[in-house]
Amino acid sequence: MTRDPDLLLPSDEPVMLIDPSGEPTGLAGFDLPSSDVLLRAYAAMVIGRRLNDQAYALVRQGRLAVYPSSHGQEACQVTAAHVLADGDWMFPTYRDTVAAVARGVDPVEVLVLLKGDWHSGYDPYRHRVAPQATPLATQLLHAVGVAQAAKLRAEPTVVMAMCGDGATSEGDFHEALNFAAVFQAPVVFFVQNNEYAISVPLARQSVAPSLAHKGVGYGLPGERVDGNDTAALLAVVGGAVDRARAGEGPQLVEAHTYRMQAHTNADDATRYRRDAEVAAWIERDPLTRLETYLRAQGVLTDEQAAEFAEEAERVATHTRAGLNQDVVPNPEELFDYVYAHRTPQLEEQAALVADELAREDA
Amino acid sequence: MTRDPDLLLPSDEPVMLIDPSGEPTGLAGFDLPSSDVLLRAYAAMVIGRRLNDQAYALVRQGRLAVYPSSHGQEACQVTAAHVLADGDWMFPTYRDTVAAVARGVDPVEVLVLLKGDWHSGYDPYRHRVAPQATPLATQLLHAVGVAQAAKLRAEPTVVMAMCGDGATSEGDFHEALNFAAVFQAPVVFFVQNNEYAISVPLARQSVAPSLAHKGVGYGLPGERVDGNDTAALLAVVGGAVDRARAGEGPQLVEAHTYRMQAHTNADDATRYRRDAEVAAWIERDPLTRLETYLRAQGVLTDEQAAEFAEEAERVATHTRAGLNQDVVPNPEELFDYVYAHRTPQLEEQAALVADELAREDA
Amino acid sequence: MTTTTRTHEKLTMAQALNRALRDALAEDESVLVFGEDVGPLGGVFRITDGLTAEFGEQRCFDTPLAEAGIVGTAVGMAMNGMRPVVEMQFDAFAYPAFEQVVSHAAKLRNRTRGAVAVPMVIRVPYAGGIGGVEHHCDSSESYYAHTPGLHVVAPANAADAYGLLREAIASPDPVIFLEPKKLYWAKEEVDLAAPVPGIGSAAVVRDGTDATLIAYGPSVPTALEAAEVAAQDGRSLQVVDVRSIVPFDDATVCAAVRSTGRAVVVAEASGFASVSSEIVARVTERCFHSLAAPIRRVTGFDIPFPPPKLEHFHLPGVDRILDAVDDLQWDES
Amino acid sequence: MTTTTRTHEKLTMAQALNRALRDALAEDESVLVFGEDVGPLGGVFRITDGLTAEFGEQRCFDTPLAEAGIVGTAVGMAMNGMRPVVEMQFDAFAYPAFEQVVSHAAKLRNRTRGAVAVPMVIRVPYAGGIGGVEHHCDSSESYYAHTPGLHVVAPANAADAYGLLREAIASPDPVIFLEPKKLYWAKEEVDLAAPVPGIGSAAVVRDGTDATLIAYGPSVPTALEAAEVAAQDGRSLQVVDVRSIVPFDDATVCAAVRSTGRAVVVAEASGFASVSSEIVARVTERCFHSLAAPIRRVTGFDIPFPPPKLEHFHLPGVDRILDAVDDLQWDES
Ligand SMILES: Cc1ncc(C[n+]2csc(CCOP(=O)(O)OP(=O)(O)O)c2C)c(N)n1
Ligand SMILES: Cc1ncc(C[n+]2csc(CCOP(=O)(O)OP(=O)(O)O)c2C)c(N)n1
Ligand SMILES: [Mg+2]
Ligand SMILES: [Mg+2]
Repeated sequence: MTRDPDLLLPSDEPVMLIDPSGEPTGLAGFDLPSSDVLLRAYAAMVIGRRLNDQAYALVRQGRLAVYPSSHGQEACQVTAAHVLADGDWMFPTYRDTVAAVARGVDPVEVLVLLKGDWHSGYDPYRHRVAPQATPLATQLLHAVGVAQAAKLRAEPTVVMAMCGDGATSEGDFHEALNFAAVFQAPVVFFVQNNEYAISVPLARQSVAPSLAHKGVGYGLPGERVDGNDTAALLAVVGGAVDRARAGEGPQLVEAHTYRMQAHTNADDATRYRRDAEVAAWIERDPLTRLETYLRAQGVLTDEQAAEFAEEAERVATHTRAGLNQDVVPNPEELFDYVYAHRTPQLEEQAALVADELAREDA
Repeated sequence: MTRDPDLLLPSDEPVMLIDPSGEPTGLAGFDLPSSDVLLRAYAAMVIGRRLNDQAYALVRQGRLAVYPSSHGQEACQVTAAHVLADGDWMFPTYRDTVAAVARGVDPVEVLVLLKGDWHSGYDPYRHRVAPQATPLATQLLHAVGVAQAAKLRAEPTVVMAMCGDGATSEGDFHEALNFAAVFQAPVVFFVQNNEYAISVPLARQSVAPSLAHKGVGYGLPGERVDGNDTAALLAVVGGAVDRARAGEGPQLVEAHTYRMQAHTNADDATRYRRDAEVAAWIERDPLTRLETYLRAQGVLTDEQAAEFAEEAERVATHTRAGLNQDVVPNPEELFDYVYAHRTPQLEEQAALVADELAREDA
Repeated sequence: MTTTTRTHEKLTMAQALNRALRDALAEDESVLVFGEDVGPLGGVFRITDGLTAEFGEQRCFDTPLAEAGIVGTAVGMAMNGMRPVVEMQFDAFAYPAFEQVVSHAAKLRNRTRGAVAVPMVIRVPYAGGIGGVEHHCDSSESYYAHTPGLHVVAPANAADAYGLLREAIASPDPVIFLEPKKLYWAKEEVDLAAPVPGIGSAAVVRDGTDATLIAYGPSVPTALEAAEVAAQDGRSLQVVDVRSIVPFDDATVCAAVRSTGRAVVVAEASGFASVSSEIVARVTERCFHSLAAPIRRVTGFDIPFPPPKLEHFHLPGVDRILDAVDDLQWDES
Repeated sequence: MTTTTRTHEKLTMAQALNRALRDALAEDESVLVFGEDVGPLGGVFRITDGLTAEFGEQRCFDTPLAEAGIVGTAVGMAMNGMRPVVEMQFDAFAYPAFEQVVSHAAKLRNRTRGAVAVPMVIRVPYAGGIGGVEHHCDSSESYYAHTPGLHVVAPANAADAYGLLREAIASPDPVIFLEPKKLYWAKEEVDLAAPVPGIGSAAVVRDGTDATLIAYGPSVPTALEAAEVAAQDGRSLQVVDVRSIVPFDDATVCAAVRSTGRAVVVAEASGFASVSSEIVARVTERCFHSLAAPIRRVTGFDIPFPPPKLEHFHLPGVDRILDAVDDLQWDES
């Protein structure tokens, strides 16, 4: 732990290791991740992109109520998962479906929330992925608690606590970073700054030099990274995870990226931003950038690209099939998880529903 | 407004213009306040110290329930008031009795809260002093609202928003600074870092390089100042007020000071800090420091010192007399200020009490 | 529920609310509208649509994303001459502002012995029935109704929405304004020039002689529907729209209940320690000897709001209301 | 209320609570105690006195000053195998944590279809009667009791304080543990080895035949005192200590009320939309035909908690309780 502000402040510009045209920047101080690691990330991003677009389509088909897509943010999504070890934890938001999937959760289970069958569709302990958080920034505190509990038991767990740019304005963001810093809890706060909180642009959210500049105010290092550069993300976020695991405390990483689609399908982004702005970001697409680099390096072949696309298609098909399955909801379950055991009052209420159903059937 | 982090970060050490032995430090970049201004501040500090000690005594005598003393923080208290213009607002906490008094509020009215007659004893509009805040950091948001309302009407109001070191951990602190920065509201956030939040030392509250380092994370300048150096406080806090009034936005000032007494009379500080620590701070007493300087400058004479002491005695006598007055509380009032007009339900409830009282009298 | 026909228009509740905001902004310079996405977007429900364009960024604007921040700055603005109208995006997202609402908006007048008024409106898109995911369908009225210092109102139709919102903005006290989401898009005749229903007044919205249904907000149309069905079965149900939860209109509600001698309270919120408990308690206290049977409640269960596919089991529906009416000990009377 | 005499000790409620924490920390490694000033200081009420010294800084520690932070990290710790017991310094200072309590502690189990349990205890020094300044004497039980997913308990004596706190810490669910401040220093015989009163069970703490007083927490001693005074006037009042607000013990409370046919609910909190409304509503629903008169409430008024010099006008006292009992239509029966 250091209190030297110079070591806590972010670099002047977001860290970029591969530029938008796919060229390595040669930035000093950071190692380019290995080809293996990048290729694995790329494969997951192809799946992620396909999944984003599949889910979006499923809303139109009425199989999902709504979908907050991470189209354009796949480099961040995949990085959040790939830098973690098995015993680590991830705390995703509603937008981080692809991150949860990249960590191993079945997309059909992830999408249960937006399908409307239940509030969360997977067992958080199985892959150590917390339920996707809807109330903004609230999960960051849970992440600190999970990390601190592990630390107290001397387990090597690191926790990836995710949120958006808008969420950094919430009081819980502040309290989470401060608790983590004071406890020296092994948490990485990973902010995907995609320039918008629904309709509100970053400039209305914060006038700080960058969101990463918030770190120093808690005594934890803040760093910023090009959020569409997978290599830089893996290096910076991965480095933060390594340091947290080594007992060097929490870190804040701000990834500069862009929400290519509307907030959700229910949103009309033309009300608050211009097409030209969106178009400019297409140039910075994280998949294209990594693909160009990997092909230039001779690491990615046409055969592999085709394999990845096939695998992505398999995931999409599996997701479609899963979501086309109509689950018959059981109202009895409404009373089963409120407490470990139903209270007498809940027994009465469940009986009322059972009675109504019995009469309907009769 | 700037976003250059170099201009938002505090100086390496707290600004000090007069050192603990009363010598000017000659620090570049700041003007020493004029003798008049310093003398006026000194006079108010003498009153403040007397009032602190008087109030403390009144608790022992059972006239006040409790008193959170600012003994040792009088330089901060007086500065907070003296840098403001008439149309400005002050948002004090429970510990800022002396600041409210230095702004013109009758100490007897201020102490109504701790005497227990009502939750607040003065009209906030009269001196533009908000009721002393008990829930920590919550008042900072009100301060931003007051400032922003004035700004929207193009009034030249500046708002002094006060809190302690502990309060900086609350979510409302974060939200207030961010709203102020985004709105560019004319607020000065003045944190009296007195090293403790009840029993909790600063090191358990924050591991940041300083609390002033929080400013950059919101895009507002943070500065730190020796909180027992009246000259430095007047220069730094006064400068922040001037900049806010000039439309240059909000600022955060952290004053390094010390709570010389227990949190309140109800607290037992020996449980968490050692006498030696307290003793070391006696050397840095803000009154002694300023007195030494003013006497060395030939600005403060024995006669004046005697006058100030007399005036302080008058204030203490007035306070004692006021608090010795037993106010007969009128229970009817319980129902009068809940809303602008009593609801039918409150009418019924008031009638019940009136009936009880009538029967008691009968 | 009769509307006169002078200056009437066909409006959805969403449009009526938008109109109320617009008229208030136009009439009173001190009215400000702010919150999350209420500016250029016009709010996620479009209630503030067009207000920034019409009145400028100074009067209707987006804030940083922080609910305590929104309510807290509104309190400060109200202290300093403004009349803020803020939006909480969905019910459960008002909870981060709870301390500011309960300890400050509600108590500042009392704290200062009447010196400081806090005229402000907190608009809350409210309750369920729209298939929303978790946190988007809470019924939070009981938290606010239990807090002295707040007025709490919930319109059930477009006309009341317009009138009550105008009244709320004009009120010298803080008002929690609950907007039943599922009624946002229902179109109705609205007479914008009609006398505004005072905060504090309930309305008998359907006459009936056998039993009284007491409802508010999203449950009023359900209660009316139930009364319609009951009528076909030859049972005459009166429906009272509470409209103003705080202050509560004891006179109207009790007179209604006394006239029938039987009552069912209908509300979406979980029943335990709720506004519906209060209605049962206070009406029973006042009308005990007029009651032929204990007052029944048809409310949401004491469970977190269910996922979309299950919400219809939870929400008070016509059948459940009619079951409760059947339960009012008709044989014994 | 009989205590057996085996391993009894004379303890204040504060000491009993301290003992419960100590015993839980000693028996279960996963129990953690944290909050504001609970470490070396031992809490402003000294409930955690000596725990850091005995169990070390890892088990009982001070946090930064932020209530949402405290509850939110506790939720995370509970997700990850711990049993946190956190302290909110005073009732009203728990409000900043409201969202974390209501949307997370209360709902995580349900959200995850039972996969994630959140065993944690939120201790709240509670209610008035100690001459505290504003924000230090709120009665906040209704907010929590209305929230599905939380257990809410309030002991009224040292023995129950010990037993209920042990039970709360052992509970697989989050428990709001309300500690009546004014009873902290009352000394009583406590049998630490006595069977623990289960969460969910009320107790008849005084037998009586004419009417039933239903109370909890700080109002129980007041109700007992009222019963004592009434006895001298020849009226026999039964007293029920609700003890567990959620889950509520309908069986015990209703049996008691049926046995007398009359009841008064006593609680410090403002009455409107409160736990006392719920008790009136549910007992009336269940016992309607056993009631000779409507159930009365003696509660705090619908006003912010008063300043110290006025609190005695607000709090339910013996006289007001006896007035309500007198009001139970004795002539007509
Ligand atoms: C406490 C809270 N307030 C409001 C909302 C409504 N809401 C959902 S998403 C959103 C914008 C979030 O923006 P950001 O944090 O940047 O994440 P992004 O959606 O861009 O990924 C808002 C306001 C919420 N979910 N929680
Ligand atoms: C929201 C809230 N939580 C807890 C408290 C209880 N409390 C009163 S003063 C205090 C310590 C405050 O420390 P600091 O902000 O440093 O101010 P100081 O007392 O040192 O002036 C605490 C925890 C409170 N008043 N408000
Ligand atoms: Mg965003
Ligand atoms: Mg302090």
